[in-house]
Amino acid sequence: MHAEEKMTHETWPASPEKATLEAKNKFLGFWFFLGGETVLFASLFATYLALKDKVPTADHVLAKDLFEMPLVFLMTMILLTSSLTSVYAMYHMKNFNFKKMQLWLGITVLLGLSFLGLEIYEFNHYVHEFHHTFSSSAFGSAFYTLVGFHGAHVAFGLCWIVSLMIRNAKRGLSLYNAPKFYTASLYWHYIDVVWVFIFTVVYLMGMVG
Amino acid sequence: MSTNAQKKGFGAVLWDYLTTVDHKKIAILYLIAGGIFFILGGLEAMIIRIQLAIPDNNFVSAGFYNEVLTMHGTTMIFLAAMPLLFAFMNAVVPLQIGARDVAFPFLNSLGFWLFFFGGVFLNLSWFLGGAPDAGWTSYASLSLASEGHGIDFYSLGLQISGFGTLIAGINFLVTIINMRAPGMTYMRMPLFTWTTFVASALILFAFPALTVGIFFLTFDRLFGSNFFDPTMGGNTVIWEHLFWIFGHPEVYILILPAFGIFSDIISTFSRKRLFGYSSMVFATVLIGFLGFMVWAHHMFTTGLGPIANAIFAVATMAIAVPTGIKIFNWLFTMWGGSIKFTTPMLYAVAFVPSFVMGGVTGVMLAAAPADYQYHDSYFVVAHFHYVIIGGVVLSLLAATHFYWPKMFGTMLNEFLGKITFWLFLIGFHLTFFIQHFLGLMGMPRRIFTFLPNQGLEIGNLVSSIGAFFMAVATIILLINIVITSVKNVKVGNDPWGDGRTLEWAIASPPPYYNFKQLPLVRGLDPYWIEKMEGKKEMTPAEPLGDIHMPNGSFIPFMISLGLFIAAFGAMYRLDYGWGLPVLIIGLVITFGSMFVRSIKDDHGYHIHKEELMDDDDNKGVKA
Amino acid sequence: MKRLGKWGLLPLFAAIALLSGCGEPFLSTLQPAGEVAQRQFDLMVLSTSIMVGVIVVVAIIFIIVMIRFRRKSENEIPKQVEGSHTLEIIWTVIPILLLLVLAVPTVSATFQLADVSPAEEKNDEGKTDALVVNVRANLYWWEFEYPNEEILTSQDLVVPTDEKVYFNLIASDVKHSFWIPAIGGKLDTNTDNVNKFWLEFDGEKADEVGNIFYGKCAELCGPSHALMDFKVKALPRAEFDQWVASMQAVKEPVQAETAEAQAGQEIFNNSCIGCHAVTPANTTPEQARMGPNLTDFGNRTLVAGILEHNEGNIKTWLKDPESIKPGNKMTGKYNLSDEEIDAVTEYLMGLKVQE
Amino acid sequence: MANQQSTSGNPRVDLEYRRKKNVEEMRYQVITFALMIFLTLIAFAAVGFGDVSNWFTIPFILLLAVVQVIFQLYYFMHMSHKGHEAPQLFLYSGALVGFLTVLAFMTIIWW
Repeated sequence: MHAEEKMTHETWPASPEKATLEAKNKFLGFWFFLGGETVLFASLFATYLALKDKVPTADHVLAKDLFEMPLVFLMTMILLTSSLTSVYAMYHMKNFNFKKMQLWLGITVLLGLSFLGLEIYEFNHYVHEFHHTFSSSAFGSAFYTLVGFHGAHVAFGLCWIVSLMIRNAKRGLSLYNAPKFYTASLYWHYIDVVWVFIFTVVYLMGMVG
Repeated sequence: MSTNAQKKGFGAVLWDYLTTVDHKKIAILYLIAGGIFFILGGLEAMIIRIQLAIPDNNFVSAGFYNEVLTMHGTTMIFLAAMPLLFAFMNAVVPLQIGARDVAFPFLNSLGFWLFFFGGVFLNLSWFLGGAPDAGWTSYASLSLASEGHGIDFYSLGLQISGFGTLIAGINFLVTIINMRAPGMTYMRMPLFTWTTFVASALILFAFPALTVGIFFLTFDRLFGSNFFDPTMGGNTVIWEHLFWIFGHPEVYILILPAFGIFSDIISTFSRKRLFGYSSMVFATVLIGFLGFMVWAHHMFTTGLGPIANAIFAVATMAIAVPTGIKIFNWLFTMWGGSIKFTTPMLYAVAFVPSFVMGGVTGVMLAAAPADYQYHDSYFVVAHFHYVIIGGVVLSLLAATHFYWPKMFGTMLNEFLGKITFWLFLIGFHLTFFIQHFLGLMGMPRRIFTFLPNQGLEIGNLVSSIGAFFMAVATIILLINIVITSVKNVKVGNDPWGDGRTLEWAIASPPPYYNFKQLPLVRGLDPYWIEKMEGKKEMTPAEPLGDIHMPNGSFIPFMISLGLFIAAFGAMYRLDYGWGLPVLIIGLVITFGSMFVRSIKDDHGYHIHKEELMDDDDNKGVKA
Repeated sequence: MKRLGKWGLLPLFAAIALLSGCGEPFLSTLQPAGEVAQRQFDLMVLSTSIMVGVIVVVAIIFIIVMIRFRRKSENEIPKQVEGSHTLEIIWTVIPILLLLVLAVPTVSATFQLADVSPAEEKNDEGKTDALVVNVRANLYWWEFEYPNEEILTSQDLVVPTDEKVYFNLIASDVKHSFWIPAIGGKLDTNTDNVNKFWLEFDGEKADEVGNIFYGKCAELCGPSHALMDFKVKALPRAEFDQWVASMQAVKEPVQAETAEAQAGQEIFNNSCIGCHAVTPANTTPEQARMGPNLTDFGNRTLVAGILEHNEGNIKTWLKDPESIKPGNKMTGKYNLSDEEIDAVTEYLMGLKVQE
Repeated sequence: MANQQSTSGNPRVDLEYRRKKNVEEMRYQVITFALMIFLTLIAFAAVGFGDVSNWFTIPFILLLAVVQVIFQLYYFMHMSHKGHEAPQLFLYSGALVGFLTVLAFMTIIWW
């Protein structure tokens, strides 16, 4: 089975993301990359936990004064839903239904964008309302770095998915691009995995003090 | 593209190497770049030993000395030892498992160029206001206090080359899992492949911690964050932890492939299969695993408290067990064997007792209360040089001689090789053995001078004399390389005559597509098995067919160049107006190149069956 | 085979050198002069002897292999042995046992050397019965504060012998490490927090070295890291008490006696007093203690921690500190003529709390 | 990659079978999603409305997060499928290293 082959419903394999050797390599390599990302985020979480509420002066804002539940809840719901929509996209990919895949990916991107928008609003809010900035304390540095790294991952994921969608819009599915879509969706899920820990460890644990 | 080496102009060769994705050519790039950095690091070492030859010396100034010692450590670890190991991994591992190439040829090239540009960036510090001067560990309070841009060169340079290393690690992991030839099960893989596998896994999990630590350092120095500033709530011990969570596995990233190289050499020149192969594999994996549990033994004197110190002391001692297993397995591989003392074998033989010395001092260091005395003294300097030179560098020299014919098709001169060996070995022990005692006699490490009448004169002088032996040995090796390359006497598949593993079943150097037909592997040491049955080459596992090859690409070079430019922008952003635009331009080059890569389809090309058969006719006679 | 002989003998040399002790008694960890160093030395000897045992075993097998199994003919093909479970179990189990032997004293010593509880127990006056010294490490000089005695001094640590002295360590600029090799292992002086440990100074051993031990900074801290030495005066308890009493007696800066010294004092008060105090009270806040306290300067053992204590060296130091300790914080802070330096030197040499 | 093709020989039947399998998987994924939302709601509720002590709340919400992530990994990221042995090994190794890091930072950086 070659990557360039023109596929039909009948010839489309059960696991198009692993049908060629290149695809298998990409699939495995990407999972390993996620293993490394786990350590990366763990280090950021560890630093955040070590520096949480470590501020130079008593008048500096602390985690429990900062976070608001409705906003975080909304962001969480949006990101969780986007995880489901990208699962839908992969479902249609496996069924060789390119149009529907594109549609669900599009919805995923919209959800991702709104998440990012809320995050930018949130940061802006902290900076202007609470004077809680990247430079105002070690707590600030650790918070913005951890959440910002996640935000950067979201942004990168969005660029990735969008460029895949545009590039392949006219070409349909092939064994050459199926693994690309698949790894992009893995990445998107992984971003959600990290967010689950962020909303738990940073926001919820921050609110209980 | 033709398979036959044709006379090409310099420009064409250069372009070929700038765009190559062939693991064998990338290996040569790693060898050259790593070799140059090794010589640089060696020169820095010589400056250190000249300065310390006599008390109160003023060969170099105190500030410059700190730059030299920092760059010596950083260069040797990140820019010499690791890339040189990558050179041999690239050259040998795909052949050992019978693969066409690595899993990600494009990323392989990207990994090299990232390392290269990171290394160049770091070394440009010498000309742009001074090198980093806070030691290769760059502990946060000192590295934040350090003036000028030295530390920024360190953090940005290592960040760039660190990405390269991470990519290389993932690449080897996937290659070894997915690309093995038919019959090459995990428990038939040569030890060098196994150790490459485990070391790559360590890279995957260790480097992210360094990445994060370096980000913090960069942010603190250049972007106003406060991770390590205690007055703002920060904490310098976070750096120490992150650095050593990376740094300790890093030691195993270096030493495990060295173990692999020596395992293969010892078994080859003893004409015996490796004694206790399965326990060797098990020990390798165990060392890799334990390597993540012990980092705080570098921090016994930081003040973590007795509970942490006791736990990490005992965990550290545990590593001695699998290492001991390895030592005895090597000895018993030679036991009952038929040992031929070629140059690589001399290194392997010398490695065993040298490394035992480094290993036992390692156990001594693990005893936390005694470590309060050893820590940051010359005892530690002696210990890790015994491990890194007695282990890693000896393995690199051995591999250079052992794999030279496979990489270049010519044999290094054995006589000169043996001279190099003896000078290097004597010089090594002369330099470092006495340093154990210097440390115990109260000499701290990283001091630019020492005062007379403290009992430290003789030891330091002896040590400096030893260093000259090693320098001369390196020069002779270079002469050997030049002579060999000029003579250019070609050799066959198995120039040592004792080859056991798959790489010796293929021409030296191998054709660019490696094995024409994937070989069928019927056991451990597959080539040896075939030879014992009187065959000259491997039985193919597939009929002759078209071979799919990746296209060369200039994009890896551009991606790395972009980061290199961006790093200058990031560093000078606060000093000059042009900093920010340069930072942006650099990032645009990088991400633009990545974008081009992702939207341009690259299906590679096929070498057709007929072409391969022609090739046979041309080259068949020679092998 | 000469090479093999050399390797075989290496561990032997190591053992002999270790046991006979080497280095200078005021500096070497191999000549322990206190309980802590002694315990650490014992642990070294224990681990070394176990390890020499290992080395001997390896060396014997190694030598036999090198002699017996050289290739005699190009045609010989040795038997392809897979391994031996018995052997492999042996060389797994024996090291584990050896390590256990080492691990037990290691863990016990780790906890005992970290026991600083007597320095935490406050008596009625809010002080401790045990002698406590707060060490503050600065770029290339050391400050020693005695919180119970309410005095402080610099560069020369004064301690009583034959009793436990408790140390609280911190650094004020970058990380350093506090190490008196002959007395005990080091502990880092972090910038973030106070580290605590204890040391004990052996009276007899102190006597042998004229009551002076050498201390060092063991953590790279900048250009003059190599020169960040200090001295330890280990005195019998009575003499130590006298020294404390005479330090406490200095309430006001001592007035200089000779004319030149008086001139020096005036210059000192104009140019130097901003950083250097000449009274020993520990009441000034840490941030204001920017240079070493000079109350007992005349009794210092060395100038700047490294030079012999005489007028010539003091003058050289005052004239151009950069040439002696590169990167130090005193360079360029004042501008004195040669005559003024002579006068200040005269004044400084007279600063003694005891004769 | 012949092993990816099924063995029945009739592509139409295969296709039907696979479609059915995919639908079935999709159903699991929707259930997973519902559970994830549910767990999230509990976590937020525990913090928002619960007057329980932190000693309970914090481990509880952490546990919910872990459960949720396992759902995400096994159903959304297909780790329950065959051929994920290496990804599992490496992801868990990464998680172990990460866990040790977090543990260390919470215990031996206390000042």
